[in-house]
Amino acid sequence: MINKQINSLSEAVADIFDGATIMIGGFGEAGSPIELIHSLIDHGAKSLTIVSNNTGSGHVGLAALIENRQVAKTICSFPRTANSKVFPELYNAGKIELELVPQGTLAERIRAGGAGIPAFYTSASVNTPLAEGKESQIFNGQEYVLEYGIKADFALVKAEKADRYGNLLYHATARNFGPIMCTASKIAIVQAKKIVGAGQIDPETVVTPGIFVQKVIEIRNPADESKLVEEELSYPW
Amino acid sequence: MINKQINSLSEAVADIFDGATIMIGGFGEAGSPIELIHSLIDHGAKSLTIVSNNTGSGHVGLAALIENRQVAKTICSFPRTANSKVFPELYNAGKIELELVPQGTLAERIRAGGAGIPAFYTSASVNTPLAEGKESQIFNGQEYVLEYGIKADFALVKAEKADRYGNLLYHATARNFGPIMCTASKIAIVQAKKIVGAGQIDPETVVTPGIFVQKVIEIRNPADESKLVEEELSYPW
Amino acid sequence: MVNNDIKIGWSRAEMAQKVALDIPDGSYVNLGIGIPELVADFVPEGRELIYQTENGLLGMGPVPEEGKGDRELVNAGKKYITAIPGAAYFHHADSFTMIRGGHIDICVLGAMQVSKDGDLANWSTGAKNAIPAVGGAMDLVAGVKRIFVITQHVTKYGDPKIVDECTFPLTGKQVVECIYTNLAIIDVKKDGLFVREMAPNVSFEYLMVKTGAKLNQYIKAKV
Amino acid sequence: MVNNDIKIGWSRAEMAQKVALDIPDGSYVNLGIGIPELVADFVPEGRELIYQTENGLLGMGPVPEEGKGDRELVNAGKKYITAIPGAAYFHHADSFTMIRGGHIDICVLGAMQVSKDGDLANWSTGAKNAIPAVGGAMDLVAGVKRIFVITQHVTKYGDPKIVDECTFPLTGKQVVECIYTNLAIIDVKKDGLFVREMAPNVSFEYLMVKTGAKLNQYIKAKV
Repeated sequence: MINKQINSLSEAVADIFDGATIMIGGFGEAGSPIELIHSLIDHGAKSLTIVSNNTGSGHVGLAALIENRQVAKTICSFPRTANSKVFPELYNAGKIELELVPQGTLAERIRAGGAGIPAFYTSASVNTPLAEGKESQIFNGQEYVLEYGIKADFALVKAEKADRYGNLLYHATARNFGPIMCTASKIAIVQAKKIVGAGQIDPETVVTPGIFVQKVIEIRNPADESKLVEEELSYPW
Repeated sequence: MINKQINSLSEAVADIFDGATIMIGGFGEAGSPIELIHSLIDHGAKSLTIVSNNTGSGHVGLAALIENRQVAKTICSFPRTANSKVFPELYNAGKIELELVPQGTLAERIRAGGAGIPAFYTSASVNTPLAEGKESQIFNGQEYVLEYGIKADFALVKAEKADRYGNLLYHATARNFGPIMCTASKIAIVQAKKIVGAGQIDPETVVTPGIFVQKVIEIRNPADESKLVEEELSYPW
Repeated sequence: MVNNDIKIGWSRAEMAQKVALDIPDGSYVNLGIGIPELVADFVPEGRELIYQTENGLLGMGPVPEEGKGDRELVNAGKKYITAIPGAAYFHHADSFTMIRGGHIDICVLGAMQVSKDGDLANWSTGAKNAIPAVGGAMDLVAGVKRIFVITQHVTKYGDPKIVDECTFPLTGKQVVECIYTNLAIIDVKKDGLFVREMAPNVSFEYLMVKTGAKLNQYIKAKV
Repeated sequence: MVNNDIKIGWSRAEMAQKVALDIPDGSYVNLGIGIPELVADFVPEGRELIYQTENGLLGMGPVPEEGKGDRELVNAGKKYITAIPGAAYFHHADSFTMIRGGHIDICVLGAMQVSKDGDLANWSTGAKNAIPAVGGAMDLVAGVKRIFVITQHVTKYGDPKIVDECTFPLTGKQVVECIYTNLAIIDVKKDGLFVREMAPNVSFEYLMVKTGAKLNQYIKAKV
């Protein structure tokens, strides 16, 4: 029987190795798999490349992972948020690398990675500093830059519901990067608020088909990142 | 008020012009918008380029459109089916052009057209006759061919449910090319079995967001193509 | 010169209202972070617009009541929002299919600088120790059919934001169609910047002083 | 030589069963049209496999009862199917994300020819007035991790299908990992074709006669 459910957070991230590339879902806190990130902090893997839209807030979740010096490089579109101090400090000190990618290009690069597309052309960033050094080509009289698919060793993703096959449903705008990150990573590790029986997710409504997911863990009451930030908590606590 | 619902089949296809490129959904009869196709036959637009996975069966639907000599060129992956005689005859007589595209490449080219990606690389067809004359490039030691996005003037698509915004749900494997064709065409014309009130489709389950759809028409009891073929009916009847 | 004691120009709300008036019924609209967000408050009677937020929602509704926000239902600025009946959620690649694929009719963005050719700079001052952050701005200006800019006419230091050539790193080249400032509405045309409307008590001369690029008049302005 | 009166080789069902035995538990599998479809009937006890059909379903179930088919729930061969509890529907681009992206573990395909290097020809004889039709075969061989071929050992005219070089147009180059025929199971290795198993009453010499490429033995076959 196929059963992708695992029961401990430490087991969920156990295989993550030093130097791994990890995609982490979320747009700000919406969709950020905070329990999995904290488990990765406990686990301690180092020299990671993190692909995520932001760099976290306060001293919890993604920001805490960076603060714990486990991240060598981030690939993201917006490494600034209202309460983000960790990343800016390390970046200005030259202690963390940044590959800045326009948000839509980031999404498409991840989608391409998952879809076996090594490279594609886009008009985003043409004539800007972010296009410097990139191959470009004219199609129909318009210039486009060549962008490369991104693949990862692991993805950490937050979902609303999962079943033993790894089929996923999301909640509202927490969906964001989750579905494409599952496709682009060898091992997609998902924390779901509820794991339901096979057949309890209508096949017409599945957002991430199970083939893209390798591990699911039920986290019924995920922490509220904003609250933790307001309370000025730091992980590890 | 935004209301994309129209009430007559003739109005649905009224704007289709001679020489237009039209994407037609369906994988065999599953998802084939037979009433819209028949309306296009009544309408009579000529010299069309049709993008569709197949070329129809018997003498109804897509086969009838071809038989009626409205189609100059087809872009498809599998122009042969058990009961398809119309296309082979015209093709062998040199009276219809064929651009043969691997099915996944066809899907991705349509998706690219809709997503503003002018071109992308894929490994499908490398070292085969279908890669001849195509630009290719090596990524990570493997060869890929450059394929171009496809856009269309119109799409004819069959859905299960729609609302006035054009949000769509599909049924089972009738979904196939519908969602991507809606994205890649200027005017996506959809026949839905039921048009429901705005808000009656759960936003978490929408398959085609309304932005990709321009016209919807309710066709409660679409014809059963297989039955028409068995009965050896021809359109126009 | 204009007397500095009288009210000059439009408020942010008035600027947003001017933008709203120019958005046709039935448009699909993406609103940038900041002043652009205000545009949603001024939809003229009888029009229905659909707002897209690039983090995965088509059919963004009004801000929820205080205390009723859902941490996972936010806009691009990470503020609480709601979804209208008839909304749709989707993932980021599908969201930018809408944007990059030319399906969004209008995007209203803030600006640091706009050039006489419609070049837009709104993501980085290029300062050495600023953290570069681009978000979806480059994708939006490259993909959306019409780009409107809403911005104060000058910086908080009084420097013009409408300039001959942007000195800040570009977001996109020749992308802006119209600039809505607190002082004027300016169309970006092939043959230059044309002032379509001036705010109360703003003269064309005053406007020229506050602008770093040549301005043209459609018709002779009343001085 | 073998006596022609006794049964030689495997039936189609036996061939399919041999393939099924080589598919690991938990695999995601795409089955081509024709003989490959039979593989689903022989899943060994205790294994759970998930079948993908490229026209938009993961979790394809058994053929429905006669008369209970749904015209819009079909497989790649356009035959009626069912969906298992835990299935998912998706559109064609997402389907080929699974295929092209390397997410399908095994694809079982029919063949017109397979070469000693694992080149596969299964879409066109290259004949002048044949209608070319490729379907998803090229995408499958380019994207799926492991390609198994299931085919009669020779054509209906008695010509070998396993050959030095394919004479028909290729579907893909160096893509086949293993060939299951009515006479033998043959692994495609870097250093040639290796016979892993022979059907009842098939000798290595007989097999060589029926094959258009050099065959190797892992160990000396019993004659």
